[in-house]
Amino acid sequence: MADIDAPLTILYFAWLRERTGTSEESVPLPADVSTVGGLVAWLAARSPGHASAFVNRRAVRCAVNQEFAAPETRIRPGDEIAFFPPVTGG
Amino acid sequence: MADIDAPLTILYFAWLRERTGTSEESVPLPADVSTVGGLVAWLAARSPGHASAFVNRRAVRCAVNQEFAAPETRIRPGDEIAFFPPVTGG
Amino acid sequence: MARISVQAADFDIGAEFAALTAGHTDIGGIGCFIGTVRANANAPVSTLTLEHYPAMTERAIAGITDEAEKRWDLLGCTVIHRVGRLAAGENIVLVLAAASHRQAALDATAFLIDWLKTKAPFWKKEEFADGAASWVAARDADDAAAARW
Amino acid sequence: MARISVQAADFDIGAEFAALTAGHTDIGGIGCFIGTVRANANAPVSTLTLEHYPAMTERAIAGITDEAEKRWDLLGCTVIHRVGRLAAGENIVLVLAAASHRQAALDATAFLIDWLKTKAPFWKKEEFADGAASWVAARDADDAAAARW
Repeated sequence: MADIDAPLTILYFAWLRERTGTSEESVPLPADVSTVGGLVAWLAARSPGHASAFVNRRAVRCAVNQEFAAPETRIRPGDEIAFFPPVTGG
Repeated sequence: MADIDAPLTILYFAWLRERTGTSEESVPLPADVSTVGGLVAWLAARSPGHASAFVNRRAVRCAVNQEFAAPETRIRPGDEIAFFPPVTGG
Repeated sequence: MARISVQAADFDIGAEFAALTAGHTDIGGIGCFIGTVRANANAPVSTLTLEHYPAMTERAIAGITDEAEKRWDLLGCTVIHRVGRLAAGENIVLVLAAASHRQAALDATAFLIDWLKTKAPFWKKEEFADGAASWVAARDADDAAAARW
Repeated sequence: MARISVQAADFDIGAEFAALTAGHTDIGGIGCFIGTVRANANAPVSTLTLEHYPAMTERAIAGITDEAEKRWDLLGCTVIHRVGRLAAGENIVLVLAAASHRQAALDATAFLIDWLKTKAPFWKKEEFADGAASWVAARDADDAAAARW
């Protein structure tokens, strides 16, 4: 069980990294946030860059602790949460 | 137009070669033979080995002048006629 | 069993085939796919940059090769994906799948590349000869290809 | 456009890829299939002998590659088929197909090997460790695979 005070590690890739202006930030789990969807709403209010990154939420994918996640996926203190566009490798 | 006296070149591959005991023979076009099917009947009467090679005609494939052919394909003096089992390369 | 590598360096196709098949006499067929950086006649790509999510990439690829090994009787498979800046014509990705029979090898190869395209955390940014740059958009056709399996 | 070779010698996979793609920046994907001599657990094949019809073989293969080039926008393809005696584990056949997009490359590769199996004049004779020998029988599954296209 992670420390309930452990911050979230938020990672951004591709154009989400460019729009937020950061590849990684550490934030405490907000008191009223318990899911990916809730976190996105909270992050989008952090800065104009964040707002721009999350303006079209259907274009954003997420992984929680390196596993693909959905808006309803629950998050816990200490989780690593990554946001990125649909993948385009191969 | 080939010489009407030009013999046929008959080629045998794989187990048709083994059963006939020859890989190649030259025969005049028999007077009453005008198709692959007719030639097969004529060849099958040449020797016990030939009979054995052609005993199951559904297992024999043919090419006339290096193109796949059917029993009804017409043959002419000078043609190269090959008999072989269904192919198994690749 | 799969060999997985995410690397900046190019791969040696002949050496990867040799490594996959070494010591095997039970292999009947090996399928392979290589993806390369394609220039476009209208907007020539001068370079492609492949970004990825290092902590997740190999795990995600292993999930895909595990799935292939569940679906087909594979005698080995290899996935090598490059990252970083790549020029037009350079190799991006190598997929190999070995099996006793060709259909399994070919199907697994197509499956692996289809799923890599839609389920592994890589992103391509194109830079054009005129200095413009853009992130490659995901294609619906790729989602459809991945959903066939 | 296709490179076709019927030869006793082994082929160099890396060199064939390099030759196929040399000078191209319009290729997005290359599909490949390699067939190898497979030993069988119950009746180990000690050697396989590939017989063919020399005057017809390259023409028949060219007919198959022409058909592939009609059906898909290929930027190149290669078929190399070995003949003569081959030991278990040795390469038999190499098929490569290059295209702008992966689906064409993968489909053309599968088409080429399916048609080679049923429309090119090669015959395989297996010799087993116990001295027995037999001509490989054509498989209905191969006819079905070729008829899909």
